[in-house]
Amino acid sequence: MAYEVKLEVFEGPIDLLLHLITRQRVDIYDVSLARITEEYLAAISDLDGADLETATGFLVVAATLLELKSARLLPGRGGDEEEAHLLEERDLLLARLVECSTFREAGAWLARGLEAGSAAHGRTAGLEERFVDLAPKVVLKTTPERLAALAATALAPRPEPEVDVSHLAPIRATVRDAILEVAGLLRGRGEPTGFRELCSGAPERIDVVVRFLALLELFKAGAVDLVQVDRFGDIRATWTGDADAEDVLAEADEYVIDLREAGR
Amino acid sequence: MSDAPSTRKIVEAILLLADEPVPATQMGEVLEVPRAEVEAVLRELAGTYEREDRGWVLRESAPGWRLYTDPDCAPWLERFVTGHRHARLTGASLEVLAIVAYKGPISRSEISEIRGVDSDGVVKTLLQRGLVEPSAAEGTAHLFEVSDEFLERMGLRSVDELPPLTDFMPDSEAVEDMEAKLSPNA
Amino acid sequence: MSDAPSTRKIVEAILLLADEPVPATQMGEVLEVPRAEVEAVLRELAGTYEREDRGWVLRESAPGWRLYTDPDCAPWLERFVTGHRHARLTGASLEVLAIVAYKGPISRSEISEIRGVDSDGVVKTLLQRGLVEPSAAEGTAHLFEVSDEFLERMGLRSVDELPPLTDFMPDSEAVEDMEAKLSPNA
Repeated sequence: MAYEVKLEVFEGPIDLLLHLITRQRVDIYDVSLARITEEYLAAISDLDGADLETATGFLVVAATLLELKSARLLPGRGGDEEEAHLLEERDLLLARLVECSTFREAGAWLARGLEAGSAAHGRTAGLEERFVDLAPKVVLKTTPERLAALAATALAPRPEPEVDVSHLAPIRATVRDAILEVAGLLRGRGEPTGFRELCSGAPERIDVVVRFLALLELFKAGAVDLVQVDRFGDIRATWTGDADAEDVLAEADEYVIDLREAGR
Repeated sequence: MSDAPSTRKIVEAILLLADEPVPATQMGEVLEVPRAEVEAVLRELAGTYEREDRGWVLRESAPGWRLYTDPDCAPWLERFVTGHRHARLTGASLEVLAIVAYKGPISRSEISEIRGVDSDGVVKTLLQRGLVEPSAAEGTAHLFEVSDEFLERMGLRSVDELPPLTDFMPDSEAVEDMEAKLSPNA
Repeated sequence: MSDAPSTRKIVEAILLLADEPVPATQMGEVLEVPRAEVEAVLRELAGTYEREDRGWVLRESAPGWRLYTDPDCAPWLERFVTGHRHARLTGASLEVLAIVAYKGPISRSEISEIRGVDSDGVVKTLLQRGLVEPSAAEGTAHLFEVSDEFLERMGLRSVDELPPLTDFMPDSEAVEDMEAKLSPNA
């Protein structure tokens, strides 16, 4: 699967999110969650080949979107405490977006100042001949080792970005695994099974999300029927046997997201 | 030789000779005149040049006083500017520069945290451009602050002269909009 | 911008910026004004500076016109020059010096490329300070290497005595560590 996310205009996830949100290009809930997830996973498996910084940026923004979207898709789960936690997270994210936006504006202001400053050229002619010999020798407070270190740093490739893995560490769920897992659970039963039950062993919200996605994939492929009695009621899934999990996986492999389009 | 040259005259000569901003204190030492007197002369000169519409301006920034060509003349000077073209900074660099200007002294990791992305490469670029430098204070070499060169180019005496950060905050409408889009109950 | 600056103003700006005498013809070209007119302005300016007892004089020599500090101020300027507090290399200068030491003979543009920023000004400073010089070998005058004076002051007989760079390269361990952490199976 081609990893084709190019985020040249964006500097990291906060920046991307800010861009997506402020330019109104994308309602974040309209971004295909499945695609983001697939891309997310593809990116992880392909990280050593990709520009690490770009990849990380994408991963974190994908994680953020997933979390927010999952919260909306799964109303009521986890009760008040969960809700409060989510609001808190949302507020933190909002605060970061505001901060990021503020510094970006300040940066633009600095750019204008520097631009204006560069229209005024400082006098640089320097010493006239008759004073040159009077100038004291420049202090050369350095050692061969210090020079070596400076040269090594200057000649080395740009520093490798360090990756903030805090978002990634607990996430080991993949849609592919979830498809197999959910299919396995449903195939054995003749009767409808509630989504909550399907998620009973899911430790993290992300696990719930990928299972939900897996269910949607299975539904799309005709492998399951879904019934939701009332709006916030439990979704009940029944295995139809019209398709098997492998076919669904083959379909799922074709996902490609191009965020360039989203950011344009 | 006639009379000794005036303080004003010597100050002008020093300004012509200098190839970087000169602190008023340093001129005071050379002239054996109190710093306040030198500063009065410098301010007077700055006013004179402006009033007389000379081809140069005298400006004070953090490191000191220096003569600059009048910005109005910039279009005619391109041929005489040697080497020193300042390449434009990217959006990322400007953002980090703003963070360092307002939050400095600040560490690399704090910068990265604010931006949500690793910023070491950008910091390195700003160091090389001489706009940012390791903090001069004792034991704070891992912290960064804006350089005198930055302040000089911005025409600032210190970062305290920067406009308050709140001037750049998105207005409440924009924040509400962001909030609405992030809300799980939207 | 209001009105275009006067010829006089632009001429002054050119004089401030130039680091060597500028021919009146050249100023005429820039200003799109006949040489005779520029010369009239220059003579007028020279007279004004003298009459107003400024810290500088405007002189014409064979190659052209240039501002010089007024000789009356020389004793103070000598003090200013000898007491120069900033006789310390900047971080940028040290970095260029290190690059030239290890990669010399090297051209200006190669240095700028390595650093990712225009470095002509820094090279010029190092040349003036006698720490870097044009390569002595035939046909390589556009290349720079460190001077004997630099080597002597560093206590080295030749650049071959500098410590090997490989000892100072950032290790790749950090990168591997990072990749391990990112692995979904970690």
